[in-house]
Amino acid sequence: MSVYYVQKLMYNLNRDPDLRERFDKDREDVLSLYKLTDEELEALTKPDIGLLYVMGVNGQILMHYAAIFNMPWAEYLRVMEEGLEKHGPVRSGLYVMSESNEK
Amino acid sequence: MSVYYVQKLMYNLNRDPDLRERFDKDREDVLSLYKLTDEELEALTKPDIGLLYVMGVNGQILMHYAAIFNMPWAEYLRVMEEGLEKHGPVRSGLYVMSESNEK
Amino acid sequence: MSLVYAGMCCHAPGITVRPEQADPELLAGLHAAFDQQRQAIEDAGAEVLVMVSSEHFANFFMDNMPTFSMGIADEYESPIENPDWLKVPKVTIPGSPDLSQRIIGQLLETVDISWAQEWKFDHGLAVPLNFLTPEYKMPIIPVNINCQAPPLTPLHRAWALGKALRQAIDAVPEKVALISTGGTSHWPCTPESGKINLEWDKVLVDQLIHKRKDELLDYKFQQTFIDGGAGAGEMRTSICVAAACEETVGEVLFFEPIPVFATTCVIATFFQG
Amino acid sequence: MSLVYAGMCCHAPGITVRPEQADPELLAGLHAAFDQQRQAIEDAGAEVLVMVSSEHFANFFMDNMPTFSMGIADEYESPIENPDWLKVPKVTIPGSPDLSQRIIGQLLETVDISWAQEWKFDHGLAVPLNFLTPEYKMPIIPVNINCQAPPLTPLHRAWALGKALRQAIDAVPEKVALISTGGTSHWPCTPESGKINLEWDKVLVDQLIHKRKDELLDYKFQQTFIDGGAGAGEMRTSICVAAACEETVGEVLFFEPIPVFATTCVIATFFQG
Ligand SMILES: [Fe+3]
Ligand SMILES: [Fe+3]
Repeated sequence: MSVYYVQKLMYNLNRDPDLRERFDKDREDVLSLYKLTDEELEALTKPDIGLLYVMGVNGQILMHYAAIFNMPWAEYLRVMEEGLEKHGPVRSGLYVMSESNEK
Repeated sequence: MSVYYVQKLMYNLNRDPDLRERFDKDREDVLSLYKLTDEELEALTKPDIGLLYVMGVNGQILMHYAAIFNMPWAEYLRVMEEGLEKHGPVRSGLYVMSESNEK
Repeated sequence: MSLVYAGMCCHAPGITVRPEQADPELLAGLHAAFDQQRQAIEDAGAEVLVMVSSEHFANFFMDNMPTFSMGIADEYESPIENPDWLKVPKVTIPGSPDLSQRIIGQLLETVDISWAQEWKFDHGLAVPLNFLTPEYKMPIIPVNINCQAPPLTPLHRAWALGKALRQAIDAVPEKVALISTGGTSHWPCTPESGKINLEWDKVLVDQLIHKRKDELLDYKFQQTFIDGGAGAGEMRTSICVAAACEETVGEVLFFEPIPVFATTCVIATFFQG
Repeated sequence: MSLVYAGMCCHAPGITVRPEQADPELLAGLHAAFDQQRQAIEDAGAEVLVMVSSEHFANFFMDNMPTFSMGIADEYESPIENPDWLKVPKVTIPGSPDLSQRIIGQLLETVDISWAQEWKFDHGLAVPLNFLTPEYKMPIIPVNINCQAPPLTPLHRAWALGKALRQAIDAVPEKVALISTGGTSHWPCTPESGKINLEWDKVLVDQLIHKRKDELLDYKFQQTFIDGGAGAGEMRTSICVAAACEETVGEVLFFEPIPVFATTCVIATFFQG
């Protein structure tokens, strides 16, 4: 299922302090543990929060990933808007129904 | 709940090849990750399969732990009997209801 | 009869993260209402608090997503979020495993609830408990309804859980309080974050207070999402608790949109034993 | 009508682990019956196989124990056990995520099933699939009922799941086969391992074949444990599939105690579309 392992990674990072520490030390090493497409891997590595939003990552999970990179809240909201402009409407998940997606 | 983390450890060892490898290299290190009583820790370290059975570990989980130590099936069945003789009837879980427990 | 209090409350993380940014008068009112609810729970003699929440992918994920779940642990860690960010203390909260087991045994007759020996409370529980049980001594039993990951729990099954909870709670000798958290309109963690649909919230809370079952169970998934945002899915928690005390008309203790908390903040009594 | 075949089969790991220790005639009979069931599924034109099993703490644990669960993954790894020990090949088995989603959407109307995007098949699925879909090309949808960790799923709810499955399956265009695995008497991984209660097994299978609902739902937890061992809890899977085709009388294809497999091995047809 689309972006399943992207979200699984974020879920695990949020729950597992050891994994989080390992991620902080060597991001690529942790990312290699998950089945990811090239686009997913790139978006996670950068990180491109806007693209991850467009891919369909749930905000309740994505927010925590943004927080790992100390992204301020206002910036988090801004890059989602940018993601929509640059990459087009949300592709999967809940937010394909949202109004901002139809703009 | 009784023996919850004992069973959690066994469940994780069965599912997670990385943890299993780490366990094979340094058993104490892995055991230190779980909330265990002294008796649980000792039974797991030895391992005392009979005592673990008496404590209430489910056989469907315990069997896999015994297999890690290459315990033959006949031996596995024998040490459970021994555990009952030495440590008394099963203390918690499903098997408190079993007939052999009432002997 | 051992249900002694039932109600709903809000759980927006902003309530503890950035209270200083809210209108001081509104904030004082919200705090006073939380305190009123805390007092009501204590005055009712509640020995255990069953909290029906919608957790936000803190414990449950799509690898094993429960439609309903109840905690059976001796104790629970709280919060899973960074306590310095959420500005609530890192605590270990007592559970009530024996009571959980007895309630689950009863619930399973009609609802197919999952059960969990581990549970890290997220802001959905940690924020309200910060006000309702500030000493963290009251045993808590967490209940979860899938309000986040589609297919969401159908509304009529949330209602069925509420009915089953009431029957189970009334069959135990303990005095039990039952609180739902969340469910007014909000668009959390999305570009629309901060939007509030006040009229929609008014109608929903009125239906909840008056336990208008037919209206509550008539909300449609997509329209609710459009009108109330992804956060409105959390209405399931309050529909569940409303069902548990359908026979009584409740009372709104607080109802105010607080934009910096990105939602309408609501505290309401559904049942007073 | 899109249910095209329903039945039950055994899943004891001994069947693949130590076949050479069994009476050759009994083994040949068991293999022939498995093959007969495989042929019946194929002849019925089944496009998907829904397998109702009781997994053995391979995927689900007391940290989040589902009463019911259904897989929604694209594909599944099998087996979780060491394939050299279980003597079945390590394979990736196709799922049917879109069909899973449609079935779950329907099931949720009456049963509160959990759903899972990941699932590693244990011997409960891997052993029967080795015979029923030896090429591993047929898409599988795994279903689990909690038969292992008390409080177990109540029998009448296993029945309710069966009814809901039938309704959901009959509402989709795909041709679907439905198989339960396990449930005769056995005492797995305990000092009593190897015990078989043949008379008890006979009665149970007869009740299942004739879909005697009242008798099937009258088994008591403790007495079942005493008469049939911890493994008898798995009767829930066959009660579920029997409920899905209550209207038809089934047929026993194989019924023999095989002591070295530590259980009575059963293959039966419940429904032939
Ligand atoms: Fe929420
Ligand atoms: Fe089994």
